[in-house]
Amino acid sequence: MHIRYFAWLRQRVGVAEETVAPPAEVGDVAGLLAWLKARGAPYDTAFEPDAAIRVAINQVYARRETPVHAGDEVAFFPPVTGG
Amino acid sequence: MHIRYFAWLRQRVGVAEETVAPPAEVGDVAGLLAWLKARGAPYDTAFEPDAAIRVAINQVYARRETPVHAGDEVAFFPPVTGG
Amino acid sequence: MSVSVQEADFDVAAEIQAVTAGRCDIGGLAVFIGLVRDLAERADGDPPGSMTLEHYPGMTERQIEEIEAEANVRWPLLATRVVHRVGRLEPGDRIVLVIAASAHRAAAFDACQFLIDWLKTRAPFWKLEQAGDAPGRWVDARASDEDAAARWQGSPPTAG
Amino acid sequence: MSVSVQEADFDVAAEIQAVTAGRCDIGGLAVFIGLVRDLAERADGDPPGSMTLEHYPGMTERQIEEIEAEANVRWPLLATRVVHRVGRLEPGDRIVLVIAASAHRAAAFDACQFLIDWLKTRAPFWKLEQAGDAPGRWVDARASDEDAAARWQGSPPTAG
Repeated sequence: MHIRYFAWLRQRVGVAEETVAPPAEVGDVAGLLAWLKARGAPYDTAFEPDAAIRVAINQVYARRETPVHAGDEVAFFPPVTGG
Repeated sequence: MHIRYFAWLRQRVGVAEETVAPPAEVGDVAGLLAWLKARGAPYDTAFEPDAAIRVAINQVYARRETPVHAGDEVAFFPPVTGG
Repeated sequence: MSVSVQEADFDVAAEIQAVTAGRCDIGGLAVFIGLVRDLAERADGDPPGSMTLEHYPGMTERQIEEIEAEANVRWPLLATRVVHRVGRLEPGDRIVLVIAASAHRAAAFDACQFLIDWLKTRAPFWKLEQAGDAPGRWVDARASDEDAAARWQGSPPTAG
Repeated sequence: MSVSVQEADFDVAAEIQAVTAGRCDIGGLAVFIGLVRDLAERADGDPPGSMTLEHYPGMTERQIEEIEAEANVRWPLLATRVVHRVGRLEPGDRIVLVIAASAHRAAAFDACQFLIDWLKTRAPFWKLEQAGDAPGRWVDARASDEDAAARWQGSPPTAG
């Protein structure tokens, strides 16, 4: 599973992308977030406030309950500010 | 008093502008229109339908009851269709 | 605020440049360009129609200036620009350009739409459509234009 | 329908020309240009601020294409075009161009405003403001942008 971070979330995490292999019981976005936070610093505090974290799976907006799979590209980022 | 006509009203009247000297009792736009029509063809039928005839006095929109004076430029024209 | 009524075509890029040059306070620029459409009622085989725009020199500029002044009262605008062509135009030609600039996009959009809506019902222009050698047909005023102009709250009733 | 995300500036006249060339069915073209404003909170004497636009390559284009497709479902459009810049921009620079063309102006205006409103809340761009050597400040999403996007009836709730 490939994870991407953008804007201030990228700065907090310290990398723009990484490949991870969460255990099989990580089945959705909420589970993936919990698993990432459990890895400790900087992940444990990077995703605050939770309501500000958007997620996309394979470049399509997703929700906390959207399933995630091994080959997915999962992106986390703050609310968008283009235009 | 200088009168100007535009668009199909100009075509009906047959001139783009003319100078007229209505009698003193012609005091407003309605009176001027009645006096013009009383001159006979082509004026008698040119201003139909009355509701379609707009008027401006000295290049400012006016109404049937707006006063007219000897030195005025009075313009008659159909509803505008620019843009 | 600036108005031009002219036979010549306008240069959209140059007009935008004139509005924005040397300033950093404009966040949004709304631009409207009106174009001559091919005659809707033309039958197959009819020659393409041209259009001739007549206007009332002097009153036209004055009316558009008043419309621009009204827009500047209603919205916090940083610049407005109106260019309207007259004379003979062919299908695909540009007729009118409206630019409204503001710090934020909502005011720019609203003012731009207000300017063209009011121009269409108040500025003394008249369109004559002609196809080939046929006598011209004066375009009728459209109720939809009156409706568009009337939806701007506080607009006075149509003159005349 | 056409989208470009690029570092280079765009040529407004060329973009308009590409939309209108060779056709006579467009009656109204609504254009929006977004520009970099000078930092609002900058104190006198502070250096002018620059802005860096980050985006999510691939998803950005895909989101904008979906927004364009939605606009084409909602309005009878003849063409739409979106160009959005990324990378470092200075005050006064152009950020975004939106063009919507239709037979009549109301659809062109509505679609153009819809495109920029939805782009602002759905396309994955992020603005970093920087003044001189100070650490950058990520621009906050604005509630007014959410409100602008939400007023388009039938818009789905904000993703995420």
